[in-house]
Amino acid sequence: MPQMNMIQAINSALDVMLERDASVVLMGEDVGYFGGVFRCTDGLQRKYGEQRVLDTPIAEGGIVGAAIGMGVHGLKPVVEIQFADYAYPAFDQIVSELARLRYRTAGEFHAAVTVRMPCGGGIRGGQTHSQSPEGIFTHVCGIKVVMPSNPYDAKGLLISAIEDADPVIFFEPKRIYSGPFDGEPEKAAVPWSAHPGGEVPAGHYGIPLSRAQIVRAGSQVTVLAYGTMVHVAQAAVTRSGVDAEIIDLRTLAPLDTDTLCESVNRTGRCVIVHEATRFGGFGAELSATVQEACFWNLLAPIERVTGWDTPYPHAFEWEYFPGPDRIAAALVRVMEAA
Amino acid sequence: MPQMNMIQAINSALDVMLERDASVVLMGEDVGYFGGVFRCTDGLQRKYGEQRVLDTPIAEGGIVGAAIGMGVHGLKPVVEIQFADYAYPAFDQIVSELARLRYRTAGEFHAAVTVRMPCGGGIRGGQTHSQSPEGIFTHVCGIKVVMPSNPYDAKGLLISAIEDADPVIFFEPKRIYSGPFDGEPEKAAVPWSAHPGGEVPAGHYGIPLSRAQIVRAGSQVTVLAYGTMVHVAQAAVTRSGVDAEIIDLRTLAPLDTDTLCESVNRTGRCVIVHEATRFGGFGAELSATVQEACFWNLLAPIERVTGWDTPYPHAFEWEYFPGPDRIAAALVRVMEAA
Amino acid sequence: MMRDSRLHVPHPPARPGQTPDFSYLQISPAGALARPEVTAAFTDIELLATGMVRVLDEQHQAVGPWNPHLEPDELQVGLRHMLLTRLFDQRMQMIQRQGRISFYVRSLGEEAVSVAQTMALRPDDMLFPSYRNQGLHIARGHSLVELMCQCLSNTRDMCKGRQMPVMYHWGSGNIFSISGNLATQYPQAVGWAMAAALKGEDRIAAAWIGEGSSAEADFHHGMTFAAVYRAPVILNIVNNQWAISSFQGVAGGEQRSFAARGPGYGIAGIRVDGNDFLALHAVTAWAAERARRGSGATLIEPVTYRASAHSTSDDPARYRPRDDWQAWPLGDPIERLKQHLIALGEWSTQRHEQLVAQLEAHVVECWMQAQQSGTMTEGPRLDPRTMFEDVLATMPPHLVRQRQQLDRELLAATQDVQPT
Amino acid sequence: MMRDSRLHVPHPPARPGQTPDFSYLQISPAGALARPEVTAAFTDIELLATGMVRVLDEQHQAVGPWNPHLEPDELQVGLRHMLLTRLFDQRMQMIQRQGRISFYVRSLGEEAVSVAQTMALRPDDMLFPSYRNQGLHIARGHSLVELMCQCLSNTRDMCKGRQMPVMYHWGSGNIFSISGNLATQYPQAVGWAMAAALKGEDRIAAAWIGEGSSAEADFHHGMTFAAVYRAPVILNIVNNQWAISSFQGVAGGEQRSFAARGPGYGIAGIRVDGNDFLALHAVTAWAAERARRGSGATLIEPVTYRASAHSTSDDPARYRPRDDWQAWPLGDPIERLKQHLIALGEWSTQRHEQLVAQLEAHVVECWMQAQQSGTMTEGPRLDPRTMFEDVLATMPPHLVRQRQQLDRELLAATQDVQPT
Ligand SMILES: Cc1ncc(C[n+]2csc(CCOP(=O)(O)OP(=O)(O)O)c2C)c(N)n1
Ligand SMILES: Cc1ncc(C[n+]2csc(CCOP(=O)(O)OP(=O)(O)O)c2C)c(N)n1
Ligand SMILES: [Mg+2]
Ligand SMILES: [Mg+2]
Repeated sequence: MPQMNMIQAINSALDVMLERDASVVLMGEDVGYFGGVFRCTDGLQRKYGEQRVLDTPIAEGGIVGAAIGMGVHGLKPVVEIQFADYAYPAFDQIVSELARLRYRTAGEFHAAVTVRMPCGGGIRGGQTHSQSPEGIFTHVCGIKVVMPSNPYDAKGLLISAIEDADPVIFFEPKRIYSGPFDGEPEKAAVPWSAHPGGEVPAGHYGIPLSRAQIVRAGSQVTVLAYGTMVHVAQAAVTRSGVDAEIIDLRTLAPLDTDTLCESVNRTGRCVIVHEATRFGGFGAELSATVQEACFWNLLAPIERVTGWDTPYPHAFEWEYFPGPDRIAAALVRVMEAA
Repeated sequence: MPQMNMIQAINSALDVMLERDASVVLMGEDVGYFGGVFRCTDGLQRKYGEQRVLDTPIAEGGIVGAAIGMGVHGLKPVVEIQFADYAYPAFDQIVSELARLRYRTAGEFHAAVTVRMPCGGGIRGGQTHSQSPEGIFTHVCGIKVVMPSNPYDAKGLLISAIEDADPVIFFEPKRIYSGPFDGEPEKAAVPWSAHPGGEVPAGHYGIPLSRAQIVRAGSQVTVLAYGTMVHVAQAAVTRSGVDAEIIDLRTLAPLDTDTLCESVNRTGRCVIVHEATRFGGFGAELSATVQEACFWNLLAPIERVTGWDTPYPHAFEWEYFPGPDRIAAALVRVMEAA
Repeated sequence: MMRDSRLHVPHPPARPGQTPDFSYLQISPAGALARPEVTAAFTDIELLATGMVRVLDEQHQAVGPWNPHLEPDELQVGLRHMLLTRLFDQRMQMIQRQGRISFYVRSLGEEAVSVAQTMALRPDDMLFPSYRNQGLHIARGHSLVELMCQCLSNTRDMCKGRQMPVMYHWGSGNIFSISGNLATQYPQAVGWAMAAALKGEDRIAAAWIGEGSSAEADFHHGMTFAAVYRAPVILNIVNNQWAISSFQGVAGGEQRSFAARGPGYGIAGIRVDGNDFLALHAVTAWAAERARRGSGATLIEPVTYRASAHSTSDDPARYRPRDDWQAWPLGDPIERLKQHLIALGEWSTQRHEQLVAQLEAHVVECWMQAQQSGTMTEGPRLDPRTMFEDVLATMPPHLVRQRQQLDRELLAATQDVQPT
Repeated sequence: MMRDSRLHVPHPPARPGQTPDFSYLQISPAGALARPEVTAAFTDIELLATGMVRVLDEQHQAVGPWNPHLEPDELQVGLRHMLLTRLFDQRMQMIQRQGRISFYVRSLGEEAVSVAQTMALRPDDMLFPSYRNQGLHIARGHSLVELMCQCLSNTRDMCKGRQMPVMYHWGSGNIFSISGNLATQYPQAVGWAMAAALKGEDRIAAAWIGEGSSAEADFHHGMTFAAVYRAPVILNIVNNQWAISSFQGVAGGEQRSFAARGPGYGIAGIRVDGNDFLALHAVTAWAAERARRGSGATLIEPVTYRASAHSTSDDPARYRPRDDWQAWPLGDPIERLKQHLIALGEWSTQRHEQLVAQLEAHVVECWMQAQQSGTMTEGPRLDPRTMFEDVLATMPPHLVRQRQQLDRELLAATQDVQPT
């Protein structure tokens, strides 16, 4: 099977969908001739023409607004926001329009727009190229929120997102675009070719949305993670020696509550990991959901391991980043709790 | 002491601050000559001149952006977003600029802007005049988030917000502008004059931010609420016959964790109430925070009683609204749990 | 603290108690402006953006190159639509005052904008209205019963009770949904038009916002995308002088017409008498033809006056002279078209009164019918459980659970016991 | 599914491998445009928005009414600032290539914009730059060491390691902070200017964004507020033809100059040769005087060329001809001012070389000094615990707790044990 990194897998998903469905169009800043600042759309304009792979003005609100209009006219736009940090200018179009159109028209109108955005830190991007704003979008009803952790999932989930009848916010953890990352910046970078998730079929396949995946079976504690943190959590588990079950959420909203809670009811412990700031973050929802469903089986407090409640500082990425040590410490704490 | 409803109390707070501090200016849509669609700025332009009480173009992003520039030049702008539902066009200026300026300049620049916005439903406003988006702002580091539940607090907290060195998002629960509301729309409206919170000193006073208030002492369960829901919770408690302690958060961020957790550690039970949608809402943070701090003392699962995860439907406000029955049911559940 | 302020603040010419003053309004004589080729370069027609295209003169004659030479029966249809719009508004306003609907917005004095512009477009052109464009629906023949049922949030409400009154839509009539958030439809209309061009269709899109809303970001987004991709779209800024309490000067109209924004972006801009049915029709037909020919978008500023309150929640007496509208120099669009038809010998006061009576009866008749499907107080009521539908295409598990909880609550309420 | 698409998509004139072509660029001869009174109505000076104000002619002479008649020493200072900017950029680019800073942005080819415009303003006027305006800091005399320390995120970094390189600010120099989010400084500059007017000051504000950024909402917000309140502000759109990989046509420049947006809003608009130091200085001084006199804002479009890559993360060879800049008709701003001074007899190649050598030495000297405060790899390092400061004015309890947790982590890391 072909080996792909996450950029190639996303490119392949877009390629497959442009090929199969004439109503699919790509739009975004620098996505056309140039192929995207992260190369995710490389070669697609040449292959499908500048009518279907559009370079746009630098106006995120305009991009999403125009995509909604295209969606209303039966197209399936896939737009790229160059960095998740730059989704805010499009926030009104996403929240008030994209997420509400089907509801407010009782199904008469809708726009099946997919909004891709690279997120997360660890690339020396400073406070405006490192954010993980998923917790802002998961609170918005009417949209789905997805974040893959490897190339295979990225392609399958992106294809499902584009084929989905609902709008999807598709977060791409840019730190793992070219290889898995276990949270140790000093270590030599590992390519996706060295990871099973790097084996990606060339053709069309979908991975159902709203299905979490158990990436490591375990009995003592359940670790909930997504995106980059799935790999960091794995390193932390090895380091801690705790027999943890690691669940990769893959889709954040609507959430696969059953898989999560079944696991925590079994293990009796839960550690939630994300890179985003802690206060009011998506980890809070995970904690509340698990607590409500698993209260009587909990042997220890549910812990959240996250970024600090500060912007992502350029000079202190690794002091900010919830690395293996911070996670391992939490694993140890929940095991020792009693 | 003078009797004021919440509109008068807010007007009084703005009046007092315009009087005391020449650097205070008000801006917003229809806030000047007209005095605001909810009359909160009534008479202030006449009194302080159109230089200090400005009618603005309809551009929330422009209003906040301009206010930041004014703040940088030493003014203390108090801006009104006509409805919280319309804060989204200003989202980038609030999140990327207002909340980050002090941090990114290591304190060299900052803008002490207060952003007022009426929120909440129950006024037949439909999906775009009823939202409670506090959960989106509480996740943003670098701003404070306040929501009063009565005229006395509204005035004191607004004065503190304006005097505060940090930007403050000040939510005004519009359903209780003219009187407390216990969640029973059929009942005759009660004026603030019939409520102790309607007694409001004419002059200057502040209520410290980040201090929650116990509005009803109780032993069996702690109810966390804010804004309109404080009153609804009180009705629910009476109805349920449960001896609940009700805490009015008043400031949502930074949160007064100590007061909350001290209470829950005492009562062993916690019910969280808000009008906003449930998934990823501020209640999730409250639940996670309490669970982390009070786990060993919890006698029952922490419950969230909220609006449903749908837009606020015009025709079904009261089926959507987390009324006394929904809350009382939760109180009964946590008491019966074991 | 401060020296004398040097900040400029725009003012309306008259406040309550003062005499109305519209001397600020620049009005070209009827017939004065040339009508260029629809393919003309925007640079060659910039005068259209600051002048005012007018066809009906003081003697109610249609004059000048912009005269669309419509058939009398077309004019009569237009008159009928405008009248129906006004009578519908009157009735719904009354119904709101009676507390039978929660809210209403009239278009009094602006009826020509929606009606004439819609009539100048093809039925399959896609319209993106604001909340003051009920005339679009009426001109396209949307049943008043449907509109009333939406306002009633009743069992026949196209929005299933989810939107405030007047937030209509009409899929089969090619009229888009109205958003509570101002101006969002601008880039959406441009995107729709881009899709039409992409598909090689010759359908076009048209969008309407108020002059106040033109300050929102989405105005800029719509204009930029329309200019860059030469989208087949007509973007309208209805300048009715007021945005709730704020005068058009506060929106940026003090120094410059709104139509003049067009040439600034490289888009044709036309300022037009918004109470002149013929001028509106001609200008819109011109812009539509321009768009279909691939010459790109046009920004049209119909200049009119918001004669009514902003909405039923508003009291204009607080911020403008009561008799403002009486002094409005561009008159009443219905009266002007009526007088034109009479001058043509194609209409009479008597026929007019008959028509009014007939349409009033029709409105009442529709209201009777609409109530059959329920009002806020009596008759059938929408099932609250539908509130969980259409959040997503298929209902996710957490909403199914929440609906079940509501079921229990509703059951408990009828049995008056505590749900659990 | 589709018939042939009719959607227009703008193109740059030349892509990699093709010969550069700037025939699209409209250039007025030096001295051709009139210089109106600073209080002129914007409507009377619309030609300035589509023509191009130029002072330096082909013979390096300063000609025409816009000649600012600067003293030779002023010109020499300007030359010096531009040279220093370029040499600073060169050095920092090299340093980034060596992996000693994470990122850098050069202003190669555009040095005149920041330098000439800043020199035409007063030191207490407030500047709101983009990331390509390092010349502002240099023209106001901000120490290179400070700028370098910011790029190094070291112990002397004005941003305490919180921002990427080049995101400078200078409170005492009246230069605002640079945001990662494009164009946000536009309405902020207008708000600052409104505050100045409100206080009765005669200080003004100036803001810079790129032509690509002008598509963002905040461009519209800035323009609208500037127009409505006649704010004493200069709003610049630096049209350097490229926004990363996208050509200025994609930003809306295909049909119309960006300066022409000004008159559309009722604001004076001036298009100026962005590589002509004298023209830039004259135009900016004119706009500043206009603002101070209370005649409102001016939108200036300096037309220049982004000769360098967008940033150290970019490779322009992927999307434009390698030799594009060599073909750029407006030349190199430094070379042009140098030749002008030589033509005046106030400069020589020899003095120029001496100056270059001296400035290069100065840059190296500053770099040595900057490194004393630490680099990414060696020397002192900022205390990570400072990362919790300045989120709010006083550190809230939850951040104090998080800092304590970091303390434990750092301690554990040194002792290589598990923190708890
Ligand atoms: C984003 C947003 N901000 C504010 C409002 C509140 N609002 C509703 S209508 C209105 C005035 C609009 O005036 P204009 O655009 O001139 O339209 P008109 O009412 O005159 O037809 C305002 C401020 C809103 N609905 N959405
Ligand atoms: C809101 C936002 N969207 C996108 C970006 C990514 N970005 C950074 S610079 C740039 C191009 C800007 O081009 P231009 O405005 O012409 O300035 P120039 O680089 O030419 O000086 C883009 C798209 C950003 N920083 N912020
Ligand atoms: Mg209006
Ligand atoms: Mg540029």
